[in-house]
Amino acid sequence: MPTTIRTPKSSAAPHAMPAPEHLLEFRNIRIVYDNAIEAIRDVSIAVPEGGIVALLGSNGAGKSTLLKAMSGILYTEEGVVESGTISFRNEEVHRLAPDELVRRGIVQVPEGRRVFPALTIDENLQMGGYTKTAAEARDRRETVFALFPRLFERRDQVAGYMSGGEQQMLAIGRALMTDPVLLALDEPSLGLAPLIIDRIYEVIARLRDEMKMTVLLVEQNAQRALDIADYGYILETGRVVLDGTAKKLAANEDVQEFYLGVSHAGRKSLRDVKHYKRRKRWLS
Amino acid sequence: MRTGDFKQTYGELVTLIDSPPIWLWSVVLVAALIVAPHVLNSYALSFLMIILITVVGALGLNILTGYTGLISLGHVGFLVTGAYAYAILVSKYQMHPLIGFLGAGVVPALASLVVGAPSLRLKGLYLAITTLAFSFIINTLILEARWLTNGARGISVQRPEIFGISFDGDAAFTYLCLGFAVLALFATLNIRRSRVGRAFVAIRDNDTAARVMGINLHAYKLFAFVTSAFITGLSGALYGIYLSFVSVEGFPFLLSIEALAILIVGGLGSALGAVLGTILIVLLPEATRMVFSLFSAQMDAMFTTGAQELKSMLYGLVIILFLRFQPRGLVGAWHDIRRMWVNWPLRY
Amino acid sequence: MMKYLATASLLLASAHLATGAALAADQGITDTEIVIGDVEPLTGPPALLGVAASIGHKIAIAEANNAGGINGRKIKYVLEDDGYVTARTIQGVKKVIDVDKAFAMLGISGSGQSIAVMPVLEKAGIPTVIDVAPVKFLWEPPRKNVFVVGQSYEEGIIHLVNYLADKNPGKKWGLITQDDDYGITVRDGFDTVVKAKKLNVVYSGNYKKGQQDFSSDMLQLKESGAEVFLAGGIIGENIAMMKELEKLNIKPVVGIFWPGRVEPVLKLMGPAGDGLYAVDYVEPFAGPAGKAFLEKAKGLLSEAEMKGINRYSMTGYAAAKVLISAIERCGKQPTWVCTIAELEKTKNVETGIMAPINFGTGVRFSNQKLQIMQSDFSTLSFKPVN
Amino acid sequence: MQYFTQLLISGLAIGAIYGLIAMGFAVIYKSTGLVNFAQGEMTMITAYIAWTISTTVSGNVFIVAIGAIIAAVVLGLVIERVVMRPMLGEPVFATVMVTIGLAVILRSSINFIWDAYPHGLDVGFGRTIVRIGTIGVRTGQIAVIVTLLVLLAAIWAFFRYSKVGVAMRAVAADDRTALLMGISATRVHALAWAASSVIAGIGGVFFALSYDLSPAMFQLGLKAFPATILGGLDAVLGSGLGGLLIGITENLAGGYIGSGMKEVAGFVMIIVVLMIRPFGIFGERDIERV
Repeated sequence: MPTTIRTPKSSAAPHAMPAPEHLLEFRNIRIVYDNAIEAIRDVSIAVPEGGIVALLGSNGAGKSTLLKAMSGILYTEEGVVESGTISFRNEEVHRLAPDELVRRGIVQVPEGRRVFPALTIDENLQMGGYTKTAAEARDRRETVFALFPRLFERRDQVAGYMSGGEQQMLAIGRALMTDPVLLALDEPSLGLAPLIIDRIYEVIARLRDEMKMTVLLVEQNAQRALDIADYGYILETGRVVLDGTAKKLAANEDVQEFYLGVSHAGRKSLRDVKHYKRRKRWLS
Repeated sequence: MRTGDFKQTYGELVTLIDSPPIWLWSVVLVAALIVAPHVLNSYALSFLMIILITVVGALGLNILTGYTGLISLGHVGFLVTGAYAYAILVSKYQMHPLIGFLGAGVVPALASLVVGAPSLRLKGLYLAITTLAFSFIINTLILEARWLTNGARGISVQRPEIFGISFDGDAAFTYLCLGFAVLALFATLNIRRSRVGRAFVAIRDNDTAARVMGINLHAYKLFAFVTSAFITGLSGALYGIYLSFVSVEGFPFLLSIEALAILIVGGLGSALGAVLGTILIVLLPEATRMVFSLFSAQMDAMFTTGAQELKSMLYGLVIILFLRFQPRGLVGAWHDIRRMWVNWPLRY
Repeated sequence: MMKYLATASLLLASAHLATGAALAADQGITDTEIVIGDVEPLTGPPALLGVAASIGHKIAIAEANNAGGINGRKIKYVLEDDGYVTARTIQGVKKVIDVDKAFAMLGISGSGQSIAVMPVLEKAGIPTVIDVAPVKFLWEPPRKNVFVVGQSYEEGIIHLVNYLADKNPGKKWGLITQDDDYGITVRDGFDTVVKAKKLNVVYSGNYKKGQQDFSSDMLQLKESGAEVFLAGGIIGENIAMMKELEKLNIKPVVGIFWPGRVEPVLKLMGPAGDGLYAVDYVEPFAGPAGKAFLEKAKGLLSEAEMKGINRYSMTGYAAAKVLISAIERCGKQPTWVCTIAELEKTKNVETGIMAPINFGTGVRFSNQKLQIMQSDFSTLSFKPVN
Repeated sequence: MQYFTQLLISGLAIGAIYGLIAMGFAVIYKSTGLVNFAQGEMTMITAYIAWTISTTVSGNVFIVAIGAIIAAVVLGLVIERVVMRPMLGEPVFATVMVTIGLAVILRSSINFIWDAYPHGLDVGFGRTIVRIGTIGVRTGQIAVIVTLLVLLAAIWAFFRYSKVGVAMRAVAADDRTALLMGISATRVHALAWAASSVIAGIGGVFFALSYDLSPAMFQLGLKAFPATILGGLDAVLGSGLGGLLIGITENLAGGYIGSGMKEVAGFVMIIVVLMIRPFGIFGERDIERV
């Protein structure tokens, strides 16, 4: 028997007012691209302070769209928050400019790392500290170099020639330069070797534990994410279909089947499963 | 209930005209164009002629820039070569006008092989600058080759007579332009829906991927240049006949820019866009003139000698505002209207 | 063949219709008004000549209107801008004829533009007096309804070169021209005299329209050792050349041509522009005739318009004068046929700013008398020399 | 040799003007990814404003220079704010087209505000001829070459060492990621437009000093754009050098081949160079993602 987890977030009716301890909250968000394509439909997600929240789902589920909305760069792709709100420390922030969001402590490490390839590592970090004063930036740089000694060794090299793992470290380090309260990571494990992924996840854990940072983690690699996260949401075609503590999600049969790659006996065919899932969604 | 276009076969997808209403409207439009020369005065008719001639050129550029994504800043070079080819063959060597038109297509097409060659290596604006350079070099060659082109003196061109039909009158000449415009439209529409046209678009959208898919980039890029130059050259010949006088002066560099403006204002990569863009850009000065004449008396009193420049400024302003509110061009506007119509009252 | 006949007869019929209409009452004329149309470059750099010419037309028209109009009819002046683009000139002329129903036309843009509108004008049959760009093509062969006031570039340059050649015998010559029809005409005129007088030409340059830097050209001129130099530029080009010569420290005898003979040029050339020879068929503004012209204009124009006056205002004024007097001579009911006939009979029409103007049977070109003038930097003006 | 030197110096002088305007193109391209087709027109406007200041306020060279720079900054900022910023996020083609519309307006404003007559900019400096042997150079020509070199060095240092300069490079490389780092793209764009307007404006003022002001001056843009391409669209310093190269080529071609070849020589050289380096002499080859 699969455990049925109720997902009030995906119901049409707005649910109860948020608990104040939530650092970031998406409330009944609907996002439309190009005036024509609905990418996110009525999604509500809460990120409590000091924890790691994982956003899981397959390609095209809308995870990155949510992050872009949070960072205020949706407009660069003709996307618009049609309804709903995003609040940060109980303040509406979804109409703020990206640099204002960074100043408030929200920063995102983009998918595919996106280091500035022609800039040196030092210059890349300098860009991360763009909103900071020179003295603040110097302090932050020390912290980052302490976290990633490798970056210090290669600080005068051009970022484009580094390996994928090093680039990911640089991307995270660059984001840390902004002195964030909330760090959002978009697919940090994408295209990296397992050993490197271990190293990255170690750092993420240290950020939470030692620096008390809140982390919003977007992953396709559900196994990794649920290992480290406190809470998780599963997105499918622009809606939240499941949410719960990381432990509960990891134990969920559907999640195991579709996201963790654990096979279960008794399932007849893919169609059965789909049908089942769809029914569950309507009922919940 | 109608639920948008639903195509079941590939054939349906590539048919030129897929619905009876479009057939009907096309017929109405053609009929209107046939009647027009007999109803309009020669001033209004001159706009119709210019529109038809420009449509041919815009469609030519559309193949290169719209379909294949190769930006040309020197299309006036093909226009002027076409005009000179026609003028030299027909006015200087007394050849048959049809041979003249053939030459007006073939000569620029040959020239385009030379210009197209850099396109095999260059991209974007780097290619655009070589086409620009080409148009300047062509002008110099024409001016230098006095024995052939009369140099800066230019060549007078008569309206042609083909198979006993004289195209001397404005109405008759309009029909000739109409004929060429319709031919050019069908030609480009057919190219677009052919294998070649799909290859062009693939090159535009991602040439590396296109190459991986097995599209011979060199051959198709050159082919795009050749067809584009051929059609543009025909437009040049018609333009030369319209001007009755072919000279380098009559084909200023700004025509290249205007041609790009037509495509962008119309909607890049669409034959319909090229047509709509032409109509807008050709009529815009006239429209601004009309707006201007409403206030003309006061303005003349206010600014006297500088007043005329206001008209040009208005023209520039309209282009800016248009792109601000309709960046995808007239075709984009057209699709929005259609979508609103089909989906109403829903938004999507 | 049948179709051809049909078209031909249609054309004939319409021609008949047109002439028939002309006999009754021509367009552009009411009991109180008579419309005169004009197409000029009024925007962009060529506005320098287009605006000036239209101002000349305005002066003559205002003068006539102040005197009660043409036999009681006030002249309405319709002016269109072509931006110096040939296609727009054609459209402008069509608009003035078809929409504004002009009775007659003046001016008409540059040489290339006027040549291109000839078929339109001829077909319409509207009486036209051209003044801006007198080129041979406009009167050879003579067209029934098109008259040209002025002098050809070719004759002008011949006159200038002859003068300079007589004054500077045995010297070495240099010439630079623009690579357009204007430049070629200048070159042709020059070559005529070179052949006749066996001049020793040591430098012959040719620049692209729009060129702004003449350092290499003038350096070549210097190297060639030319002592008499014909600067075939228009305005900015001549200024750049003079400044370059100053830099290179040479001072040949310099001749310029009337399109560039506008007074502000002298100021820009600085002392280097002193003593230039120029040829023209209108009076210099510094002379008594020129001063009288400015005096007359002052009463009829706004301040801004006064600033736009240059030699093209004089040619424009003269052409308008000729046209107005021809219409006037037609009496109470002027027609195109009569106006054209009267234009042909133009004899010794005085404008005060150029020699009396004459046309004749089959003569559509007024062939104005030329004069040589020399620039004077201290007064920034051109003065006649004889 | 003297003949050659004289050609070379004249070529450098006009080339420096092309180079300054070309750098204007490159600055905007580098930070916004746009080609500003109104560059020549903006240059012209700045030169006309400088002339107006010299005739109405004071002919003092410093007052004119400062006034012109302020005017150029304001012009650049106003254009960015009023015309370009609303186009943010729209297709590049449409945005570039907007600059063409802008060019039409600016070009017309010359005859509207001023007139079609040529004017000379007289600031009591630049006209004097210095003679070295038989070679004559105007002080203005020396000044423009020096200015170009100084600006090249200053811009190099700016992009290399200043935070804002590095940010401009970052925005050019990946504007979305730059946004995520809190770099305000709009501010960087505004800065780029102002800087481009000033750099090109300096070129325009020097042109007015050495030659004259006329409504045809916008054509300088048409000469400088190829210089930008030659140097590399995204290479600001390369564009400056590209301008010098075109100026020299034109003059040598005009001096040795024939005057008719002058204007064409530059274009021929561009084609040849692009055949060898398809992204300009100093431009960066973009790495294609497959």
